[in-house]
Amino acid sequence: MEYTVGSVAPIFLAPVIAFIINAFLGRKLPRQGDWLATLSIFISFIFSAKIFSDFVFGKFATDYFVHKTFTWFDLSYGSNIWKVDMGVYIDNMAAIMLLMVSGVAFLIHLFSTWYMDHDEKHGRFFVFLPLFTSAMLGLVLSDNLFSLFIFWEIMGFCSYSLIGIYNKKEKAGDASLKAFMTTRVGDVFLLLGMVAIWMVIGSVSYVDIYAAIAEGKFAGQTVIGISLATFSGLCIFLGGMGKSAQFPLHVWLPDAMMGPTPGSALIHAATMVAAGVYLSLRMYPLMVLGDLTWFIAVIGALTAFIAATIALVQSDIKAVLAFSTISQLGYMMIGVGVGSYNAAFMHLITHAIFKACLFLSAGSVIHSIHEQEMPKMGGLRKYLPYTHFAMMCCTLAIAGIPFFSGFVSKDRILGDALYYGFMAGQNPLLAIVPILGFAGAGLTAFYMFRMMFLTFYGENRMSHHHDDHHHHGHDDHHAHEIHHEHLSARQNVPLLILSVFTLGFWFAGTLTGQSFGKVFGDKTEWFKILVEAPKVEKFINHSRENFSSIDTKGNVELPKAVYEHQTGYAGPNPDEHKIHTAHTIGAIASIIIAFSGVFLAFLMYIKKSVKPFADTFASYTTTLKNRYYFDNLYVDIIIKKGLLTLNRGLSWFDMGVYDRFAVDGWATVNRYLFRASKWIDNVIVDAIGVDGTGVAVNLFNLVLRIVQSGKIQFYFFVLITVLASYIWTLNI
Amino acid sequence: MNGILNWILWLPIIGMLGVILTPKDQTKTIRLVTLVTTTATLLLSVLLYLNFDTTTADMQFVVKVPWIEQFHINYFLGIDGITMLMTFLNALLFFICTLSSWTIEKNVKAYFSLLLMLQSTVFGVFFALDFFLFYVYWEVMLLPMFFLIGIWGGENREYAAIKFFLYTFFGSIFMLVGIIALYYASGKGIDSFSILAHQGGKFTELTVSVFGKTFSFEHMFFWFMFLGFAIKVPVFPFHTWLPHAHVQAPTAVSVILAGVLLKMGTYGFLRIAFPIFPQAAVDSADIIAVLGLISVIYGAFCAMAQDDVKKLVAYSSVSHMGFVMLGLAAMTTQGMNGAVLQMFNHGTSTAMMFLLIGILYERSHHRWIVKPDGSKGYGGLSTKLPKYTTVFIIGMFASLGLPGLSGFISEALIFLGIYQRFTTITVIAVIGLLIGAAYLLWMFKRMFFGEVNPETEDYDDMNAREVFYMLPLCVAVIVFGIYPSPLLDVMKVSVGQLVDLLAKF
Amino acid sequence: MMSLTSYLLISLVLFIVGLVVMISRKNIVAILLGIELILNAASLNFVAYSRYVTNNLDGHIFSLFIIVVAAAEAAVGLAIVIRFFQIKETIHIDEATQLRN
Amino acid sequence: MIDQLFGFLSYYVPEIISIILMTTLLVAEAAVKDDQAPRLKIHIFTQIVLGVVLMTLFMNLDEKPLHIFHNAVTIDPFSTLVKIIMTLGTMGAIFLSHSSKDIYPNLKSEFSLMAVGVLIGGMLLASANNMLTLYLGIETLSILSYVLSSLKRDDSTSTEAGMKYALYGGLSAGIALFGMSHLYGVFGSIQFVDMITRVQGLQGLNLAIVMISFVMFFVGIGYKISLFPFHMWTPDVYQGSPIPVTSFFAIVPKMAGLAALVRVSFVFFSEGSALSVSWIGLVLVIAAMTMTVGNVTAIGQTSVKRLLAFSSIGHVGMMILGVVVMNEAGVQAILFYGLVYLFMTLIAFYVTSHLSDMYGTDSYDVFRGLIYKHPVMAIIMASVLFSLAGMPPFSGFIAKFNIFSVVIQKKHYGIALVAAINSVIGLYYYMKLAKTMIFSKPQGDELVLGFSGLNQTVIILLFIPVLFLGVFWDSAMSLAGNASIFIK
Repeated sequence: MEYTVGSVAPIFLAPVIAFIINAFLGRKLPRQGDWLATLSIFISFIFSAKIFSDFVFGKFATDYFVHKTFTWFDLSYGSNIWKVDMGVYIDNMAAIMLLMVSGVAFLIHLFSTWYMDHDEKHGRFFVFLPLFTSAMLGLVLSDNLFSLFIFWEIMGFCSYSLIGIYNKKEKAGDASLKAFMTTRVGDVFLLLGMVAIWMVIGSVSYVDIYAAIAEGKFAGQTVIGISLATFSGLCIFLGGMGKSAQFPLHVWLPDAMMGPTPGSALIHAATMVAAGVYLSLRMYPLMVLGDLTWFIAVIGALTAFIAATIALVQSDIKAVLAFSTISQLGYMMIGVGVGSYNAAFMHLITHAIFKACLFLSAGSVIHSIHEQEMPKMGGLRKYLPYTHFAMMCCTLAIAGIPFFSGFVSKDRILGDALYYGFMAGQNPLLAIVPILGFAGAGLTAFYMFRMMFLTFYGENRMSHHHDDHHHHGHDDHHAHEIHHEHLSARQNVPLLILSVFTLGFWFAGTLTGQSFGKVFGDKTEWFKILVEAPKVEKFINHSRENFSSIDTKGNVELPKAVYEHQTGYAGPNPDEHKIHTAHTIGAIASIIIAFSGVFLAFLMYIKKSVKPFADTFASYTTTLKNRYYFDNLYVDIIIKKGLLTLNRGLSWFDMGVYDRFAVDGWATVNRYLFRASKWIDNVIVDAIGVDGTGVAVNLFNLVLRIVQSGKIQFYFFVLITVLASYIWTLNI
Repeated sequence: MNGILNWILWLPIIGMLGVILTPKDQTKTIRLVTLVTTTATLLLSVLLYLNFDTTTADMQFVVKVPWIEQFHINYFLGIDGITMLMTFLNALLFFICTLSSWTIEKNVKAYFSLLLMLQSTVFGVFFALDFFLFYVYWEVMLLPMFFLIGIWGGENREYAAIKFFLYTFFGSIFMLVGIIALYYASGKGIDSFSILAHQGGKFTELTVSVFGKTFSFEHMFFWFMFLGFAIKVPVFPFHTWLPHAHVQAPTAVSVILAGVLLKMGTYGFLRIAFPIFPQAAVDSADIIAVLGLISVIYGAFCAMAQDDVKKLVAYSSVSHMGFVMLGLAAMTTQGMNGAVLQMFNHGTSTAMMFLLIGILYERSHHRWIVKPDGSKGYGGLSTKLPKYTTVFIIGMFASLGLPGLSGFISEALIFLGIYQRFTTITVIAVIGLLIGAAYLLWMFKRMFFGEVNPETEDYDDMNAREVFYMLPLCVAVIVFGIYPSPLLDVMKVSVGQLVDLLAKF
Repeated sequence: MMSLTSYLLISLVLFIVGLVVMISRKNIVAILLGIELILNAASLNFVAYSRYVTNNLDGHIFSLFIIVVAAAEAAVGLAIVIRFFQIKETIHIDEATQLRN
Repeated sequence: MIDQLFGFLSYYVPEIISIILMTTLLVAEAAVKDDQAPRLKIHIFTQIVLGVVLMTLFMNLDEKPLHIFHNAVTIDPFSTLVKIIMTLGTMGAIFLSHSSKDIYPNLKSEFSLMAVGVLIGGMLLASANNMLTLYLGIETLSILSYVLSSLKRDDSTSTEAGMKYALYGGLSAGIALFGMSHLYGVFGSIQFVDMITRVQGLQGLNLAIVMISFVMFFVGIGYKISLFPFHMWTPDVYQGSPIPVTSFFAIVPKMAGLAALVRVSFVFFSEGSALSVSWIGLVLVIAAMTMTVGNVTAIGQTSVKRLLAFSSIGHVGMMILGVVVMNEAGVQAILFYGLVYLFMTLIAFYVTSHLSDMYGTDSYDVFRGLIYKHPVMAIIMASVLFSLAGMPPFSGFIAKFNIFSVVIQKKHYGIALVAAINSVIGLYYYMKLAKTMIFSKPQGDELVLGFSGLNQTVIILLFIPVLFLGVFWDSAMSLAGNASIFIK
């Protein structure tokens, strides 16, 4: 299988070109160039599909990868060689990722062309959207941490611009600033970890890092006391936490809905938040080596649970989705942590699809009725049938109902978590991972269906308050909206396409996702077979080749289609039986939990037989509504009280103290001397009228002026005494 | 090709004479003469770049004329990779500053003649390979700066001008002592004032006695030189002249000050302090690194507290130059290259920031993000001034080191370099990156987002002239961010030579 | 029989007396006299040395010159003192403190 | 014998011409007592004759060093160059006096008379080769200086200045004389040539006596060039006397005294002499103190005249660093410094005098916004101030550079540092003046009148060397270099 620049570069370059064209002459193009952006994404989708088919249908080889490099810049001089290589690294994971990203992004673009119509920011939106996508595609393609970091940051910039696109809103500014800075906290650590690896290993290419792990180059290396693997792994994971909104750094994501909804869809589903998980998966061997998996698992569990609880009480439909995203990302991290590598990755993909669909549906709802507050919706299913259908599929998926993708992926994660927490002989405290996981699953089912019921079911609560909150939400106007949306294919086609892929068997090959009840047999569990934690040994003395040379790595024999579970590096090869029981228990448990969650929601919001939380646990719900006061902690306390006070203090010290007293202190010293000596002698008054350079000079000056009193005989006296002292000092 | 340095060096002086000879009232002619001169200089420096041989670390385009027989002082010019970049930067910035000074109305004649004189002296500092010549240019450069700040500056300009002048003079007088001491230490050979002749650690075992105490010659005079250069950079304890000078100086002068003049300090380390006293440099690397680190963090913190945009950017240059010092202290290939690259990139990005602030100042006549009375100085500018906002975003993200823009590569290289030597310092220095993003974005948010401030209603967007002179900088920032090789290839050999030298000690 | 030492002693006494006068006396004319004393001490030295130590005429010539110069100096000095008196109506030295920083 | 004497006279032409000039002036001045018309003629005549003196001096410049009049007087390039500097200074001062209002019109030619007299004394001092000529030189210098400083008869300060000068000068001259007498006793001769030979073999009591009495002797010279702590008369006298007199004092007596100091210290403390070590230590301390006191006190001044006076003290402190090193390079540095300092001081005093004539005071305020009133004057003055502060590309920097280089060559790093700090302090107050001239707005918008034509040309002519010697100082250095060679 031969890859040339021509077959890979368009994936990344086509959107970039669209970005450049739109940025410079977007205003002159018809429809401000949105078709161009969409087209460019479609091109990269085509090329990604090519690669995907090569990898997936072509050869079921887990260890097949393509790695090609070129020199970006070169600091070599004389005998001293040091150059920075960029390159492309495509393996199964990358191929799947490419297809997902480009496909979802394409649909989102398509949807946006409808959504952003008649929006004042239409043009600008379609400047940043393709750049965003291209950055994500570049990130997936890139073969080393350095270029990954570059695209990573560019994505940060794009999210900054998309979130803050409605620049008239003060809150948009706050949100974009918050998003950039919070992720930046992770990013600097990522940079640090990357630098550490680079300087010890000599390269940050995945291939070389895997090789180094295999050769044990990390052994004995320490950074400020910590072992290198732990340090760099932790730093890199912190980067991932920032980008994919893990627990302490999750605050930015809910605010990210200040931007247009398709933008949020892109951020939440396909691109930005996926990057963190993708990075953690790529660096999985390093995490294992650095013994960080338990940490990742715990962080993931906390995120999953906390976000789910917050989502319970949100009234804004996008806020619910935002927190559900955080929660789902938490599940992915659990997956990474407990070593169910491919389940985590599968959840990344499935989540991307149904979350994109959810956001787009929410978008179509919002755009149709110009309302985000769920209490003011209700009974929309007869107005928005397609939207209702798509959103229902996705909700079933995310809630973990069997036959839907979410069940497949999440359930495997939970099963492994169960094994990891209880049976793998780990630290008993780690039992919280599955506990929180299952609890979160239940909550997910509950709040998602709460959202569904509030939005689409019950009686329509719109007409009552159309005057107070939003400008134009009247019924007639709204009816016209509905009418309008029936016609628009660009609104509904993406939703329907996406909702098709919320079915489980696309990914699992089996209906339930568990090994029983197969419909297509083992061989179609392509996902489980293709994606596995990289076996680092095979990278030892792998020689990189340039784009020009012929790729000889294409070993095309089919792998033995044995079903073996890959728990990565967690525990010395775990025995099948336990795992299987764990999975069975997990499956049953999660089904029960999911359905009970759905049932509870049904009781609360359809039957109205149980009072909603908001009434029963009022005191807790305030805490939840305020999102556990994290934003207040960060913004009000740490930044406003801590950082800004420190800065003000420092700058006051700099100009007010250091500069004033140490550098040109004579000015103030003069003033004091002046006050002190008014009453002494007008001589001294003269002396102080002066500004000298420095305190010493001043005092000296003072003395001189007393001496220079104009009394001639005093001069004589000085002369003679000095003369005497000379003679005396000559000590003959 | 050999005389080209002479041309670049003296063309501004010729232009200055031209300006002086034009009558006072024909301001348009004066501006044109200046513009023509700076353009010609820019073209010449491009020509220089095209003819530059990147394979050798030796001095190129050398000009050498005996000047003072008794002290073997020569008029000795030449450039290597490092100075090539600085030359280009200098020519570019002065060309841009001429355009940005188009609106100066007060004493146009004097202003432009001083500006041209300044350009010539800065070229002189970078070209001079003779210590005496170097010192003369180093000092003469103060005079036009003094007057430019003092006459065309803000309300507190005299204080700022005097402070700048005294501070620098204080440093350079110690440098003079060091220079003469070197001259006699190296013996009255031929060219014993030539900088190159001293390089290579020739003074490691000499000692000197001052007030009865004995010091190592190399260490003592390294610190003398250090004082001179560190004040120029400025490194932490000597930085307080910078905010005053920047806030008071007119736009073009701040651009030059931040863009080129600060680089003279770090250039001094690269060309003089390190190669001549390698032993002392290696011994005191950690002190330099710590000072650089303090400048990075301290500058960033102070910048975050500022309500005056220009002061904010001034402190940010303290922080960014701190990165350069870190890179120098690393004394590794990556660190040194990163430092030199950062010198160039900081030159372009900070120049952008100061120019933009100047453009805004011409409309608003104040620079407050938050006015002393607590009201917003600006707000909603992005709605009012789209072009301006775009350029501002480019400049801002370039200077906070966004990948794809020029600042990132140099900072990454510096981190790579410094990590090999001072791991802990690297770990702390990332705070600088973090805060560096914070204060800029916070400033941006306060100035550009939100409802349009009624005061800014009548501002008009950048006009053609302003766009025209911002364009080269934007291009430079983006192109060198994506493809830095044109810069790195020029300097890496010269830098590498220095790294090899330092590695020996 | 007078020896060199006694001459030197006398001249030293004269010298010191002159100094004391210049420092202590408040009358400007007296201070001028103090100068004369010092000069005379010096010229006495010269003569004594040339008589006892170096048998050449240099000392004598020198002392002659001293006398002449001292006269000139005294003349100028007195003239200035007179101007001072005409302006200030006093020759008390402490009146001369107009010049100071 | 006699013809040899006449042969010697041919070397002594400049002095003779000056003496003739002085006497003629005496007569002429007496002749034209009342009417003002001929004073211009007298003035021009004086300048012309001084020009002739200058020419003859230049002709002497490349003479071999030799002693004339029985070793009483030395004619060598060193003394000749010093004389040239002094003559130029005198010419400048006389020109200034003619235009200055600070000197009563009917005393202008008296001023020229006295100035020429002081010049003669200075010439005597510069080429004195025995203690007698040296003493005569000092006294000729001093006595006439007393008169000059009290030239404003009706002004109490001027008179007071003269009186103080007289008393202080008398005292220090007396002490110096007392010291000389003992030196004569020890060495048995007043000829320096004999002393050089005999100083080597000194020990015991003689050494002690010589040291003590040399210090006394040193007072006589030290007060003339106002070294610390014999400088205290300087500010008062400078403030009291008219500005032309001040400018004259700042140049001529200082150069003469420096010449004498150089010669004497070379006589007594040539390398390896028994005394040189302690002597160098002493002069180092004195130099450091002098420059520091001068500069630090100058900071405080509000009157520009006083400021220049104190700064001149500071510069002398710099110059005598050239004495410390006791070699030809040092002397060369001193000579170059003197040459440069001459021009700078003259210009500075010109501008000050003109402004104080116009506004009646010489405080900073009269310099306020000078750039708007008279650009040429302001620019030149500012350049001169920076040159005095030792900024390139002006010659002041080169002078400073030479001093630094000779000091550092001798590895006196400590004193070099002191000098460095001092030049920073110096820069501070010079810059304050420059700032006042250029940055601040003028109070009135009236232009500076009467400072055009001749005055401007003169100032520009004086400014040319200040600029030129800063860039192309090779020739001047070699000139000073030749002049620094003279017989021990």
